[in-house]
Amino acid sequence: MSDEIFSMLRDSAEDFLSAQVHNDSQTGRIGTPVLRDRKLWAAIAELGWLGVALPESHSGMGMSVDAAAVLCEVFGRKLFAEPYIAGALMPSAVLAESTEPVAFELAEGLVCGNRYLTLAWQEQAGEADSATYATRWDGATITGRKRFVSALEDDGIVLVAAESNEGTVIVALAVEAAGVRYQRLATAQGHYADIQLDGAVPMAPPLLVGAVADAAIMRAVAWARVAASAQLSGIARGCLLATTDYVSQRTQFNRTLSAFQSVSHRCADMLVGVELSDAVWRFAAAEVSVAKQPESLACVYAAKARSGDVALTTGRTAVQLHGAMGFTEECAIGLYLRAAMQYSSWLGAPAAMRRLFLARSGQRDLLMEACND
Amino acid sequence: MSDEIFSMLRDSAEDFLSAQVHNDSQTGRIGTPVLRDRKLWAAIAELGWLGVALPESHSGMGMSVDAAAVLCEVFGRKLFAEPYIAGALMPSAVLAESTEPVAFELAEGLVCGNRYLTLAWQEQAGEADSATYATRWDGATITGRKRFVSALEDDGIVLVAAESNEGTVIVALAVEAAGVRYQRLATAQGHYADIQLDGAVPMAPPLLVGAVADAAIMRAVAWARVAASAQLSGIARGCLLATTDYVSQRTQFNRTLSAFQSVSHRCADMLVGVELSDAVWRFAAAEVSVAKQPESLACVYAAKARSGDVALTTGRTAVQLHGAMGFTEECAIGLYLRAAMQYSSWLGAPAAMRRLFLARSGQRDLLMEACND
Amino acid sequence: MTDSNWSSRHDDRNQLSDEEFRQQLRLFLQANFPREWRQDFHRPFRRLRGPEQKQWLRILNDNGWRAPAWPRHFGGMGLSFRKQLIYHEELEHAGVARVIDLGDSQLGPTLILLGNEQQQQLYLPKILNCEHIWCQGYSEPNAGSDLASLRCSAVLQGDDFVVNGQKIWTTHANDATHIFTLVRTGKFEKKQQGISFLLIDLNTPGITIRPINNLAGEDEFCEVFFDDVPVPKTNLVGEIDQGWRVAKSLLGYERVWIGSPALVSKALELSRQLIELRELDVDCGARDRYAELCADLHDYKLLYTRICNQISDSGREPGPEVSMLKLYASELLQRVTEFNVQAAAEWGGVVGDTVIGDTLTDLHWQYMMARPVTIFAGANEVQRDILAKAVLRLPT
Amino acid sequence: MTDSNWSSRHDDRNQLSDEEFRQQLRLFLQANFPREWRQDFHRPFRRLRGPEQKQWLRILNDNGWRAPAWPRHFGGMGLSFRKQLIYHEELEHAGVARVIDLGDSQLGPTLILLGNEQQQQLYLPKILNCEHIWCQGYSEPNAGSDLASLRCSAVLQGDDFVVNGQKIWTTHANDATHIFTLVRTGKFEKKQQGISFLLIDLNTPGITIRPINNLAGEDEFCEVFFDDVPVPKTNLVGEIDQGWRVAKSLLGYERVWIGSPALVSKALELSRQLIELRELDVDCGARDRYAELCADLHDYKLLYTRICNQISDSGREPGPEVSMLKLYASELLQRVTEFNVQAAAEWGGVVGDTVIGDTLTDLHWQYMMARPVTIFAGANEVQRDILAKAVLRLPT
Repeated sequence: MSDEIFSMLRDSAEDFLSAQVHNDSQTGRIGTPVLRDRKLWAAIAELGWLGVALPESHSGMGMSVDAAAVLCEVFGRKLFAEPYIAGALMPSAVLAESTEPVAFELAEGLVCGNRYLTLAWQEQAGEADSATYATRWDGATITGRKRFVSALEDDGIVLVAAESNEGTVIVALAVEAAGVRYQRLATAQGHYADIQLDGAVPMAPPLLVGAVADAAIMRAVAWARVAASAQLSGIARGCLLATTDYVSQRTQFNRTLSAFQSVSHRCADMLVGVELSDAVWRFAAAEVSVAKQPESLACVYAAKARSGDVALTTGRTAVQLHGAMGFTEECAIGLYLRAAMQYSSWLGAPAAMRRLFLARSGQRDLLMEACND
Repeated sequence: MSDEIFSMLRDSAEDFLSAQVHNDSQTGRIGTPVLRDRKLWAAIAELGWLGVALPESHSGMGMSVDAAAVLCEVFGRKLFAEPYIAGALMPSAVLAESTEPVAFELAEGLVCGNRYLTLAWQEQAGEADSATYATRWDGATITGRKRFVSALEDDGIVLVAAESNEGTVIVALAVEAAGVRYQRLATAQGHYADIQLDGAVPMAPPLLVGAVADAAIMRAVAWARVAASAQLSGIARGCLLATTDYVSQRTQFNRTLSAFQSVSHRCADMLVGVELSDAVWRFAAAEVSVAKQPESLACVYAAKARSGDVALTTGRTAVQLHGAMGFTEECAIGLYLRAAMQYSSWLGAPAAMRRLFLARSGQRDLLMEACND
Repeated sequence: MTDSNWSSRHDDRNQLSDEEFRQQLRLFLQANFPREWRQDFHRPFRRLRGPEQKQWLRILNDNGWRAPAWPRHFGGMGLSFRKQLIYHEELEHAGVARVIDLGDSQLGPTLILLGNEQQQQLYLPKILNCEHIWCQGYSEPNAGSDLASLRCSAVLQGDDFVVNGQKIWTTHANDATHIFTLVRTGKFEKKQQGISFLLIDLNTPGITIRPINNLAGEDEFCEVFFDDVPVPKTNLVGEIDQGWRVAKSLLGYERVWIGSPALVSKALELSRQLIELRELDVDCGARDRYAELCADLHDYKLLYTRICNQISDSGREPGPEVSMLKLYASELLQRVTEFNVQAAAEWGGVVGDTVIGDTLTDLHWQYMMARPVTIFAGANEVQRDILAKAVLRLPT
Repeated sequence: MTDSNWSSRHDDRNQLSDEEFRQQLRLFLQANFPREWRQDFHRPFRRLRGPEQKQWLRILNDNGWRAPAWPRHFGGMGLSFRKQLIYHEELEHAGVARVIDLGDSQLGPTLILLGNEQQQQLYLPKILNCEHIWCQGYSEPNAGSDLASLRCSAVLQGDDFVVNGQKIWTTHANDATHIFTLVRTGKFEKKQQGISFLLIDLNTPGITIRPINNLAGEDEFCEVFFDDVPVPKTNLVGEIDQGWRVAKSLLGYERVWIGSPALVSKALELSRQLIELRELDVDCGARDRYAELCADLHDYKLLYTRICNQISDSGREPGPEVSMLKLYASELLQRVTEFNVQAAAEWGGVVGDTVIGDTLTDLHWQYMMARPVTIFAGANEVQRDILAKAVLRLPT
């Protein structure tokens, strides 16, 4: 993907979001699960963003996850709250692999913004990488429990991964179908749904069956991790910018706050963190967009770990440097921290990601092989 | 033990060491194992310090490890390099339990400063707490390997722990005896000896046999940990004092170094570390001196972990705050860091100590039991 | 002060041995503190407010357990500092929810030390019986850590001061009946001078209170606006223009109480619960991180106890070394709450209540409630400056 | 500059593709770099000195692999910045011991940029053939991070400058034949002015060199004393009193090279070896700490590459953002060496050589050698100031 197209995407996202996003709408929502803002969702459908990662055969723009990640970085900076990754990118990774009629139909609906999709694969906390499911598909109905599902709308469609006699299947299920119950927990910008399926009947035969279904889910998770890394990196950068603005203006003890090394040096450390985070997600996005098995790439896990850590650290430091003001709900700075909590925990917290990073990197890559020859 | 006696001990140690210790003698020794300075060793024997922890029945002063720890704290601050813990305190813990004639004879020699003792129990790195030994006592001779033995003199005596048919035994062995070979590795202020025993014949029948031998070794290790914690705490405090002196005098960019928060705030953090370290070793010393099974006390491991961490951190920060000067061998500040490396690694590094702390604390102690009632 | 109203209604518990005292209080709390107000995994740092706070303080008052630090002839318990420590330990131990009772902890001691007899007789009994609830008006939008820059003014006109200006971060002003303030009454070269300590009835016309929601979703902080508010000049405590010293005398004690290890204990109790719920006992990496926090608390408790004992033994006011307590306890609390969020994996992203296993918790709440502790009562940056200057004596 | 002496003796390797270039260099190093000088677990940051350094630099020179950044018509390789990166990567990859070759890396580029033709003809060839070995005389006892405070003076008397004063932290002065210095030639309001860049032959009478042992046991730093040392005025580089700009122009590149991830890679290789030797693979706690360091290096390499590529693509000199590189790489290096000492348990207390399993190592050496990287080339405190001021544009 050329840098020029990325620049255009970024610029248009910045323009659009600067006009659209108002932080006020995110304050005072503590404990309240948030759904899509359908006007905003329609607007970004209009801009073509929802189909970025779908092939043209599936009504998409035929770009890849790296383009989506460019958007997500801007989303992070601007605190854009729509569930783009869970509600567009992850379903895209699944639909793109299916040639069932319903897949084309859903893809079109996804791109147009009139079908609200999400992917439900995870069943236990900390197990986003588990490829085995207690949820069962018996050939006609589906039964089990899915957790930490984002972007679930009451009139939406959930793509559910389940075990069957032919291995993993992915089926498309209307949320309104009989046998579907759910509860939502609030996150900073959305929710985690806990879904109980009890003999629910899907819209059509499975979209994917067997190894191809497993591969699609692993790809969806890897894509989502890279995009979430970009978003976290954007969150951290937006947070740093807001903080440097603040400490450049606020005065205490007759000096600008930034004149104190206890402030300026922490800003410098935040900068280093943000730049590290930025370097690693961009690299991972480029690698993942051309990889057959993106889940095997160590850089994906490194990106998720780094960006999660950096966004949290930056958010906390920023709250501290804003003083008492930083602790108020009216000050946007806390929204960055809260968003960081959401995206750093979803899809794997930093320590867990570093373990997978180490496992995937085979360690040797990191070391120099000079001593062998 | 009364605070007054401790004050007297501390004052006399400060007076004596201020006159005796010259840091110059510790520079330029890299890679050279150091033995006792026999003049200094005789001098502290004269002061009665070597027998502090021995009962009066064994020619000692009948005090306990808390008195020894008070001395060790001063040793740390003053960079006193004699192997007091390994060469006096640990052998005391063993000899005190033995009523064999040789034990009284050795205790007297230890106290007078004309017998150079040490304890050899550990066989593997990181296993100072292992109570099983590959070294064998067959009733007449001893065979095996001991590692990380400090305070070993060529004409000294080593108390060796070994397995026998009656369980653990401790025998006294002349270093000059046939079948004893050893190599020394340099540490900051002394050495680690690696001892090979091949059918060596001890001076007398075992000092201790069975459970009482195991208990004596565990007590010796616990005592040594507390004393080493005190010494590390002293090292850290001495290092902090030298650093605050330096940064109060040195000028850069037309300001005293301490006027920069990047300097002063780190000094504040060092202070907090030193005071934590001080609080925990003093508590542990008091507890251990009255405990039957000091190795069961969580505070012993907490003290060793904290003091090791703090001494290392303080040493590193101090080197940094001394600038280029801090990196020279002529500047005493590096000696604190090096001493911290020795005493933090000997008897268990901080991370390992924290694991034992957690295991010993049974966790519940740390939590409040309010929810149970 | 020999008026019979002021005589003590209860036994002098300061005469008890430490152990007896501890036992009596423990039994009292078991019998009297409502179970539903206990701190728990859902609200490990629970605070009582409004009517609940009043109800509980009155129970304490009726049973002679109120105002531990006040002398007995003012209606307090007259406890030694060591017994005050035990008092706080036992409240923590029993999981008693905290109260922000500034009448007891701040205004009372100030009036006892520096108020006149009239002020003492007027205000102290009403603090004890909760007729008056006090809040503190110190900080202003441009006078936070740099408190001496405050500008809210009081100008004497006849028998009244007329107060104009704004206070901010006034905790629970929306529950209070009165506010004690620092106001500017004069301009001097040293900005710490010209500040006075003034008592204000919140019912006076011209006062507006606006609550501010915080990141944890609570409206505990308020802005208080003063628009030509008349305050009788008899409400001045201490000398005019000397209010800085009045306020400063209490700062050391405030840092000692903020330095209490109680909140950390509560947060770490939640850590342990999360480790069990998520079966992380077998995860040596998580255990190492937990062990570090446990060791930090263990060691800190020893330091805290030692410094408190030194204050107690010396009979002097807390010195600058108590900044260590505020500093370390607040940062450790944050580290523990961060561990909890990480240990909870995806649940760490939930904003609000969640049930893990069968345990109701709110990880976002504990995380956010731990944020301001490094800011309030002197930001930690200021505490480090104090340690460098006043303890280590580093030149600036 | 068309003199045939200056013509290139070797092929223009800048014309090769990156991959061909890499392969050629790799083969050359395999064939020519003496195995016994490789960096290893004993000396992961090994440096060559004295005769060994000369021998190796001459091998490079004879084969056209010397002075990668110099233009070809000055006898260098004329490599693009990108190929210079590959050059350094391959040396690191092959475990080639580092050399402190300030003639190549610092004086050469300075003379090429700002020296006159006579200076270029006199000095550059002798740098290449190692007839001259240069050291750098910038720091003084009271001018470290605050370099512009330097006081070593040069006063023009007839055709000579007469130099008096002291330099310190002059690396390998005891191996060198010449020193390039910053000296004070004038007093101005701005202390950066009045500094000149002067070349001095160390054989001149009046010069005393005293090596200083460092914490790792090496005598690489020296003090250099100047007592009425005459220096021909033709040895002045650039304008008089304008030496600060001469020196400054190279600082950015210095920070890029100091920021190289190579040392961290070497230290982390030792970590891995220690983990294997001590069988810590199964210790999840140790593995978590190791994983963090590995991820730090992984991510840092990406940042380093990106910033280097930006410099390369833009063709501009490195900006203040390279302070990030120096800062992060140096602190990461320290963290890795600290991990190694901890992972070695009791062996971490050994000062000097030790054999663990069958591996010869020296944990104290690697730990101590990692200390000064946060101090030299601008202490990290100064780097943070630079980032705050020049990158984040924070007002002071």
